[in-house]
This record gives sequence, C-alpha cells and structure tokens, in this order.
Amino acid sequence: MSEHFPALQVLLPVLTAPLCLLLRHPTLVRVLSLAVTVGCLGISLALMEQAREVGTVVYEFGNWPRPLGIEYAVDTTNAFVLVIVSMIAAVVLPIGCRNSQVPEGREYLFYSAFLLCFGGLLGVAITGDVFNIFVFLEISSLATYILIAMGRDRRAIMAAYSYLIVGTIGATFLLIGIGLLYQMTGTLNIADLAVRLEDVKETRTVIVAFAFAMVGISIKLAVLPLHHWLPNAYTHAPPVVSAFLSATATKVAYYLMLRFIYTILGAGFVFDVLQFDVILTPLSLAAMFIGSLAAIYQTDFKRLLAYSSIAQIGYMTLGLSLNSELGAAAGIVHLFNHALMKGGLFLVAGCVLLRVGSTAIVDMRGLGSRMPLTASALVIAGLGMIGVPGTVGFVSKWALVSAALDQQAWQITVLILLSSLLALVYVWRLIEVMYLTEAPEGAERREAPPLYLIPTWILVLASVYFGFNTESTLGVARAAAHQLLGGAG
Amino acid sequence: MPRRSIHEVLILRVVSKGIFPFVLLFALYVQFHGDFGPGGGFQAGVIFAAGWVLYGLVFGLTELQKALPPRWVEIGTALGVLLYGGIGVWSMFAHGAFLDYNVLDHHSTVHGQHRGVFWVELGVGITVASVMIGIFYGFAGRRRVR
Amino acid sequence: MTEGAALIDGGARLAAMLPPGWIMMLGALVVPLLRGPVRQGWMLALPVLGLFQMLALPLGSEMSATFFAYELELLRFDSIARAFGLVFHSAAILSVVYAMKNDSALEGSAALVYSGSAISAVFAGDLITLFICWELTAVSSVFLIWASGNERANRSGMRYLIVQVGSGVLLLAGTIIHYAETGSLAFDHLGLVGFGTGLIFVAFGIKAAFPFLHNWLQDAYPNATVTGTVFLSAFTTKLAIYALARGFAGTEILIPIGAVMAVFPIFYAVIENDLRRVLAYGLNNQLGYMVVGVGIGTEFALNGTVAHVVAHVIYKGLLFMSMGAVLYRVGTVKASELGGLYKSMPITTLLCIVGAASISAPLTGGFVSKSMIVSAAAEEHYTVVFLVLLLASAGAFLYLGIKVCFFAFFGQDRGFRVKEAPLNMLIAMGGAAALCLGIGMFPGTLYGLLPYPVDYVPYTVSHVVTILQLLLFSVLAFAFLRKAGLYPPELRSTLLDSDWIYRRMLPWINDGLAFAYNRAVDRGLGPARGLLSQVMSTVERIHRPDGVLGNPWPTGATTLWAAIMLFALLLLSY
Amino acid sequence: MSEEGPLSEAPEVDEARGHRQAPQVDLHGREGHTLSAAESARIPAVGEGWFEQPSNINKIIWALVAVCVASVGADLFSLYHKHGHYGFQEWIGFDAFYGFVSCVLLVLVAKQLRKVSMRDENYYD
Repeated sequence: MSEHFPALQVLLPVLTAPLCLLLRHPTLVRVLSLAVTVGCLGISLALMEQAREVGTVVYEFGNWPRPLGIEYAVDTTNAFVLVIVSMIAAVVLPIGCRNSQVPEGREYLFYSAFLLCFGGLLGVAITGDVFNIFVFLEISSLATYILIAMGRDRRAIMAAYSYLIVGTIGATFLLIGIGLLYQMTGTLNIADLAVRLEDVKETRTVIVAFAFAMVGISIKLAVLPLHHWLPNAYTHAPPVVSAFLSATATKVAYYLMLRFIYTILGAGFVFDVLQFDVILTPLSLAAMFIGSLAAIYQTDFKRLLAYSSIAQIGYMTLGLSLNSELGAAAGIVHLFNHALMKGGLFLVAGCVLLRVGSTAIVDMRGLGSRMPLTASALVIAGLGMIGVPGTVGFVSKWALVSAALDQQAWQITVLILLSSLLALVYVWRLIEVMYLTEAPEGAERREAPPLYLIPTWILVLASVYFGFNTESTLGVARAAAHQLLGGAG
Repeated sequence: MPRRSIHEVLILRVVSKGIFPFVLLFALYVQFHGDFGPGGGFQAGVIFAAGWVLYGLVFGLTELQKALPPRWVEIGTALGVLLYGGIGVWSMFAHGAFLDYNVLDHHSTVHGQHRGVFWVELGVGITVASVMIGIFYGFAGRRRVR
Repeated sequence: MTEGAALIDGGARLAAMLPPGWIMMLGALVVPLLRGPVRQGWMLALPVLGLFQMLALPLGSEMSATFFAYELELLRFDSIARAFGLVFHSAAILSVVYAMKNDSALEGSAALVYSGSAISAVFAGDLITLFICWELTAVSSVFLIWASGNERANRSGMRYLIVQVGSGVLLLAGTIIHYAETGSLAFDHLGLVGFGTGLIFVAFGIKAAFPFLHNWLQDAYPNATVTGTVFLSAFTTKLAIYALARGFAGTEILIPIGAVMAVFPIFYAVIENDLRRVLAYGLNNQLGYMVVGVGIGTEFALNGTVAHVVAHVIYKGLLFMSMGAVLYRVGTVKASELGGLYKSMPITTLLCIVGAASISAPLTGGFVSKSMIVSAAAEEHYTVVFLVLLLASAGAFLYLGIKVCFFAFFGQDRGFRVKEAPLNMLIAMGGAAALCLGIGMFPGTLYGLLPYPVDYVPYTVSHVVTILQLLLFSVLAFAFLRKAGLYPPELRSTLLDSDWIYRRMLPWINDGLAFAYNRAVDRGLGPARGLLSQVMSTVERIHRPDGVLGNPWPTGATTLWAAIMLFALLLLSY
Repeated sequence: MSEEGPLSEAPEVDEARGHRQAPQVDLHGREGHTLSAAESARIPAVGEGWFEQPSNINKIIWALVAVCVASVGADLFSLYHKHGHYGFQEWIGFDAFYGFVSCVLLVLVAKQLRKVSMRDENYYD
C-alpha cells in the first residue's frame, strides 16, 4: 500500500471530486471531502518520512520507466510542500462553503471544485514531469477560478475573471518555456531534463525558455509587478477559499520556482550566467515595502491581508535570490510559517465577515470586546507577521536575516528589519481599531461559532507552537535546501 | 414574409433529424476503432457532442434538455473521469502501478494493454462529450441577467 | 508502594516535564474561562502546585530544549535558584490570596503569567531563556498597571512598558554581542569584561532600579491596581537582583551604586505624599542593600543578599498589602488626606506595624538579613559604605516604616470611617506578618536555604542593643522633629525625579529642536521640509486603496508588466 | 490613580462626631464598603481616640525617652560586652547618636530638596 502513496496523494482528491458530483448529498459530500483531506495529510506525512529516509521516492506511472512514462518524484522539498498544502486543506475545509453564495443543494459543487484545486496543487508539487506540472497547474487554476467566483458579491466574479485572464497568461508562458525545453532536449522528465540540459545550456533557446518559465511562474507566485490579480482574488473569494489559496497556491508556485532554478537549470547557470538575482532581489525588496505600505493604507481587512501576502512573498523570493543554501532554507521555512499565519488571519476575516457582515476595518471597531476569541487570534497571528520572538514569524525572519548576514548583505538585513516595522504599523492599526476604539452603536457581542473558531485557533496555536519547536520546520527546510542545492552542485 | 426562427425551417429539421444518428454512430466508430485507426476518446467525444449540439441548434435548448437533461451531462462528466481513474485503481489492486495495463489480464500483457486502453479511452470519450455539451448548455442557457 | 510514595513519584514525574513557573503560566491561560469560586480556587491552586512541583525537584536537576541551533537550558536547579524560587512562590501564593476578591480575569491571568515567568527566569540556565522570560515579565506585568483603567495609569503603564522592554532589548543585544565575543550563551558569572556584558549589566541595572534608571518604579507601582502593586513589588526588581548576583557578583562598581541607591530614595520618601510611592522609594532603598551585597560578592555577602531578598519580598509585600487595603477602603493613600485609621482598621494597623518593624527591628526578618550585608561591608573594610548603610538603616526604618504607619493610621484623624480590610486581605497580610516574625525569630531555617554555608549569629546582645539604639533614637528624632515643628508637612504635590528627564526635559528638547527646526525652515529650509511632507503624502497617495500601488491594476497592465519582465530577463542574459 | 475615580457623594455618616464615609471609588471587586450607623457609632469620634489625647501622646514620648536613656545607659554602665568591627562602634552611645543625627539630617536635607523638586500635584498632567 505505502508504495502507492505518491499516486494516491493526488488520486484521492482528484477522483473524489467527480464522485462528489455524482453523490450530491451535502452531508455525504462534506464528510467524504473531509475524509479525503485528512487522508491526504496522513499520506503526505508518510511521504515526508519516506523521503527523509531514502532521499527521493519515485513512482512510475503504468510502470513505464522514465523518461518514457510519467513519474512522481518526492524529495524533502516537495514532501514539505505537500504537507503544507494538505495540512491547510484539512484544517480549513471543515468550515466548508458557509457564508459564501453557494445556494442550498449545490454545495457539492464547492466541494468538488475545492478537491480539484487541492488535488491540482498536490499534483504540481509531486510530479516529476514538466508537462504534468502544466496540466495540474491548469486543473488547480480552473478550480480556483470557480472557487473565487463563489464569493459573496458580484465583484468576486470580476476578480475571478481577471485572475482567469492573468492566470492563463502565466500558464501559457510556462507552457512556452516547457515547450522550448522539450524542443532542445526531447524530454519532459525533470531529472532527465537536468541531465540533458547540461550540453545545451548556453543556447539562446534555453535562455528564452528560462525567461518564459520564470515570468509564467512569477505571475502565479504574484511577484511584485505581476501581483495585481492577487488582492482582488483574495479579497472577494469566500473566506475559506482565501485562507486556503493564500496558504497554498503561491507556495506551490514558489516551489516551482525552486524546482526550475535549482533542479532543472542549476543555480550556477541561473544566478551566475543569467544573473536572475539582479532582477529578483530588487523586486523582492520592492515587494516587501510596497506590499506592506499598501497594506498600511488599506481600508478593508481582507485586502490588507492580501497586500501583506505580497510583502511576505517578497521575503520568500528574497531568500531565493540570496542564492545560498541558507537563503533557500529561509524561503522554504517561510512557506510553512506564512501558511500558518496567513491562513489563520484569513479565517479570522471569515469569523469577522460572518458576525459583522463586512471586513471593512471601520466595522471592526471594538472587536476586542465583541468577539474576544477572534480578536485575540488576530493579535497572535499578527504578532507573527511582525516577527515577534516566540512566533513562527520570528523563525522566518531569523532564518532570512542569518542567510543575508551569511552573504555579508548588511543592507538587505537592514531593509528586512525596516520592513518588519511596516508590518508592525499595519498590525497595530488593527489592534488599535479592535481594542482601543468603542464598538459602534448597537453592535452585539457575539463570538463566531466553534466551526470557525476551532480551525482558526488550530492555525494560530500552531503558529506559536512552531515558533518554539523549530526542529520540525527549520530543520526540515534546511535538509530540503541541502538536498535541493546538493543535486545542482 | 415574416422572419422565421431557425426552429421552424422545415428543411433544417428534416435534414438534421436524418444526420443526427449517423453523427452519433460515427462518434462511436471513432471511439472504438481508435485502437486501430486514427481516433480515440477525445475526438469521439467531441463528435458525439457535436451531434447533440446540432440537435439543440435546430430544435432549441428546451427540446435538447428534454432529451438529455443537464443532470445527466453532469453525471457523465463525473462518470468518465471515474472510469478513467477506476481503471488505474483497478490496476493498483491487481498489484501493478497506477494505470499499469499489463496486469489487467492474467494471461497476456498485450490483452491487458488493449483492455486498459479501451476502458480509459471510453472514460475520456464520455467526459469530453459531457463537458462539450455542458459548455453548450452553459452558453446557450445564458440570459442577460441583472 | 504506598499511596504517599505514589503521589510523590507522580509529582516528581510531573516536575520532570515542566520547568518551574510553567504551571502558572499555562494555568493562567485558563483563568478567563472560569468564574467565581472555581476561578479563585484555580488561581490559588496554581502557585501552590508550582511550589510543590519545585520542591519535588532534586537539586542539580536540568532540563533543556533546542531552539534553532541553540541548546536552551530551561532549568538549572541550584541552591540560589531554589531560594529565589521558594520566595517567589510564597509571594505569589500570598498575593493571590490577597487578590482573591478581584474579579478581573485580565488582571488574574496577567498576574499569574507575570509571577510564573519571573519564576522560570530564575531557573533559566542560558541568556536566551532569560531574555524570553525577562520580556514576558515586562509584557505581562504592564496589564497590572493598565487594569487601573484610568488615563494616568495608562500613560504610566506605557512608560513602564517602554523602559522594561528597553531593558529586554539591551539584554538581547548584549547577549548577541556576548555570544559573538565568547561563543557562549550560558548564564553564569559574566563580569564586566566586554561591550556585550556591559549592555547586559545595564539591562539588569534598569530592572534593579539603579540610580537614574530607577524612576519607572516610583512612576508605575503607585499607579497599579490595589492588588497589582502587591504582585509588582515582589518580582521584577528581585529578579534583577538575582540576575546581578548570578552574573555580576563581586563587580566593584556595584558597591557605590548600591550605596547611593540605599540613601537617595530616603530624601524623597521623607517629602513624598503618596504612601504607596513612599513604599516604592523604600523598595528602591532596600534594593541598594542587595546591590551592595552583590557588589561585595563574598559568600557571606551573597548569603546576606539572598536572605535579604527573602525577608524583603515578604515585608515589602506586607506593607504594600496594608496600603492597598487602605486604598481599597478609603480610596486614597495620600498622607495629606489620611490619619486616625487605627480606629477603623485596627488589624490592618497592627499588621502594617509588623511590616514596618520588619525593615530593621530585632525579632523580624529584616534584622537577621540586612545585618548580614552590613557586616559583610564591614568585614571587607568598606568603611564609608558601612556608615552609609547604617544611616540608611535608620532612615529607612523611620521614613519608610514609621512614616507610613504614622500618617495612615495615627496622626491627625481626618474622619474617615471605613470597614476593616476584607478577610482574604487580612489572611494574606497575616500570613506575611507571620513569615516576617518567623524568619526573625528562627533565622536558622532561612540560613539553611542560603546558597553557601552560614556561620552568622544575629542575636548577640551587642548587636541587638546597638540596633535598638539606632532605631530608638531615630524614632526619637522623629518625635523631636514633629514637636519642634521641623518635620515637613505632608503636602499634595508631585516630586521631580529622574523621570523629569523623559517626561519634561526630552519633550522640551524636542520642542526646542522643533522650534529651531521651524526657524531654520523659515530661513530657507522650507523647500526641504516641503519635499519631506510631499514625499510622505506621495507615499500615502500612491499606496492608498485608490492609489497606483494600492489598487489592482487592470489585467492589461499586468500583461504589459509580464512582457516587460520577460524583456528584462532576456536583455540581461544576452 | 484611584482618586481620579468617579467620586459620588456618599452620605455623611455622623457629621456631629466628625465622621465621614470614604469616597466611593470604583475598584475591582469592591464589596459593601458602607459602614452601618451602628458600626460607625462604635468608633470613637474625631479627637476622642486614645492616640489623640495630648496627655497620652506625651506619655508615649516620655516612655520613648525612657527607653532611649535606658539603652544608652546600658552602654554607659557597661552592662554588656560591646563589640564591633570598627573601634568607633564601641564608643558609648555611638549608634544612638548616629541614628539621631542621621535622621535629623535626612529631614533637613529633604526639606531643601522640596524647594528644588516640589511641583504642583498635577504637574505632569
């Protein structure tokens, strides 16, 4: 059984999705989806174990050996991503599609779309075949568009539509890149690509392929000038979807970037020959500041979170652009940590939306007394965004700063710390509104239901727990980075 | 002469009624002959759907949905995927890898391959046809709302 | 195995899982969920449990955890830590009893987290753990001030928080530099050897209320709630003394610092009107003794310091409790408003007198502990320090003990007729008073707890008589000054202290600079200023939701950017 | 601080005897503070307490003086073996003298300090 785990990881959600379509019964569908996400979490943890034991777990489809057939290859890096994605899914899915505009009797559509999106993201992370990456990326993206469009008002449809356009452009760019690579090497298998590219690396075709693939992935990752689909999509999507996407979709895109740079093309080629860091470093720094500044001036809580995500993505790509094992580890560990914090915060937004009816910051006045548990969850997760010691945010910042110092990049260190101050400002704004202003007239004291609160607090408490227990996050991230860079020499 | 709706043009109705079964038959041919000649589930599904689309164009969406309720289309979409995946899972139960057709027949791997491809292609065909019809339903049923 | 043994075994296993103090910190999180008697019982059970847990630990226990690459020593259980742990737990129990009727969940949890983190700080074996607990005490204790719920307490609490967190930041910076210098994070004897340890020294100094770094204490403590001050008085400063004793024992500079600390607060105490602030000055003065003891650094002096911490925590707590009871009943602790309360609150009066006597008088805790430090100073031939400490003994007894009792409970009757303090407060005060007297009468138990072997006999005829002379004549001086009309009357007033520097002078300098700046701007720097404000407003304008960067661009723009980025990538690689 | 709390006019308990109720301050967990008239009556009126009688105060002071004299007398007549670390500690009445002088000095210096540092009560507000 356990040798089939790589296949089951993706198959379970992808096959359960049509099953949901057939079953239709709301409760049945819901229980089934929950069971699948929990099962996937178990499988991903088991895969992580296997990968840490044997290095790379390989599963060949139809028993066709590579490069003939498609293979799934799990090493520490993508096992970590699989764990992040399935963990977040298992935590947020119990909330389901409450509070979005899914009409009664059609909840099964939400669950099928969610499972498809989930399975697609897992597929992107797990597969060892570049074309398969594109396919799964499309599966997850198409499902994502549907999920976003299920938001409460019509702006959600607009947001989904513009994400559809931009996302398709991104996917197309990636496809062009993959096509060019195939043209040069005649293979789509990642491990095989890496070997065959050695001879043709310096050709223009490969350079163009790299450029297309990077721009495509950057769109999916929302790297700074290509980030504009993100705020609207996250703001208008149903809270569960925002929480899930913010914690997983960009993470998977980041993983793709790692994979393309370190495994397929090799860090030496990307950074020394193509000088990718010349572009990536300033963009990351700009993202850190522009994202945080924009977050400061936002008037809507979810939009604030979305802009802060852009800044956080800046931290991740900054780690990557440092071009070192420590830097990659910092980026990888931030994947996990940011997923916890941002997932928790978007769920807080869900609680607020449910009880207050809006996520405008002015409507959150006096939340500290109206919804004490929700508000305190926000504060704790917010402290993580600032990077207060004892939270996962600190672990990420620590890893990033030590990576920067390791490269003697003092100015970058200073900028990282400065941008943390900006995070302090926008979190403080929320705290001020929630605790230091009076609740509006007639606002009732009503806490969010346990259905919302429990997942929120699971993520928030995890963000504190992993602030202390760093071995299972930073340790794994370092091992992953080591494996990733070791392969590329 | 008052402008007539497309549904009232007699020639169109008669001709398309005549063509319709042949289109479906051709689709089935492409589907099941795909192993030996050009064709396969994808093409067959599109052709199959094209027949129904023709029917819908000529006789109207209401008539089409009477013959082929949207619910069936939905079921077809899911069923095809499940068929495809089910074959893969079956091969896993037969102690092979996912989608390892060799193990589907105890006696010969060639038979196994044939069997596997046959069912998988059928799954693809059903899904593609259902999705195409579903898309047609989606666009044709669209009203200018709000 | 008998049941008792099983119980002990179970306790030991529980103790082996958590470092001391954690039970209280974790238990505090549950407090807001409980109500009424359940909460009261729970809050009392936590420190009691913690105490038993600590006592179940064998000396020399260790516990460690990994944080990043660093091995953190969460528990180092030696005799110094045990003495501090014991007194902190006792103080927590007494304070919880005292605060029993306080129904504020926030205050209750904050107080427990605060006590718990102070206790775990004492057991910290490395600087990172110390730092974490250090900051935790700062952050949790400020709620005891804010819980007063008025504007003055809010502002005072904010100043307190800034100072305390500042101390933590210095500690962290010092730790990092120290680590870079030596590669060690262990919290053992540090000594003033480098820049890093210098920063750590200042961090400790802030919390220990060194002269000119002291004013947060007198600023914040009187503004905390009735029960909050009692908690505050026990932990923060004594934690600092502990840290100094651990890291800087025998550092000479501490001796003059401590001597100054022992004297100058007395001047303020004489003329201060707010009796809780008088006690805060008294606290500062007694810290001076401890700092001197740490500075001398001999085994005898360190014994004296630890003994004095034990005695001091209890009698100072008792004094703050009695003033808290007065504040609770009468609504004010201004000396100028009070007087004659012995008629209404006789038991409180009696207990307060015990507390005041415990500062120095024979048969009380202060007598057996403080004299150790004074003797240590003499033994090491610090003559001036010896005389200063003697002077401070007399002064402290008079102006911190007698003054408080006199003005609150005797003196001119202002006519307030109130009830006696509530039962739980009386129990807490009674317990503290009993401990004061117990320590004073049976010093052997206290001495047995000290880190080094003790062969000191406090009760010699000579010692008792000379101290009695000192104290009696200082009381005589008080009577003389009152009769002669030389004693300054109690006036409603604010006294300038070093807080003036940051509450007045810095704002003045700031205003002055702003003025100068404005003048400079008028003389032609206008454009620069305009530019600055223009930059700021531009930043806001472009990041606002309707600004360029705060607003989602149309899809086309993103596409354009994708093309630009592609172009840039290609350009770069060619 | 507490005195800034909302002061409401409490009923004066026994005006004739100078009694008054404490101002009602809102503190956490404040239970019934109000003193019943009977309880109030049991407490001596202003100026009638034992410690308020000038004669009693004089008694206390004289007692204090007597004890002081006795303690120095013990030195004077060498009733015990006096020993100290320093020679000056063994002078007769050294501690008595030192205590008295230092306390007086402390007060006198503090009075000067008041000139420099005393400000209005609401100086910082």
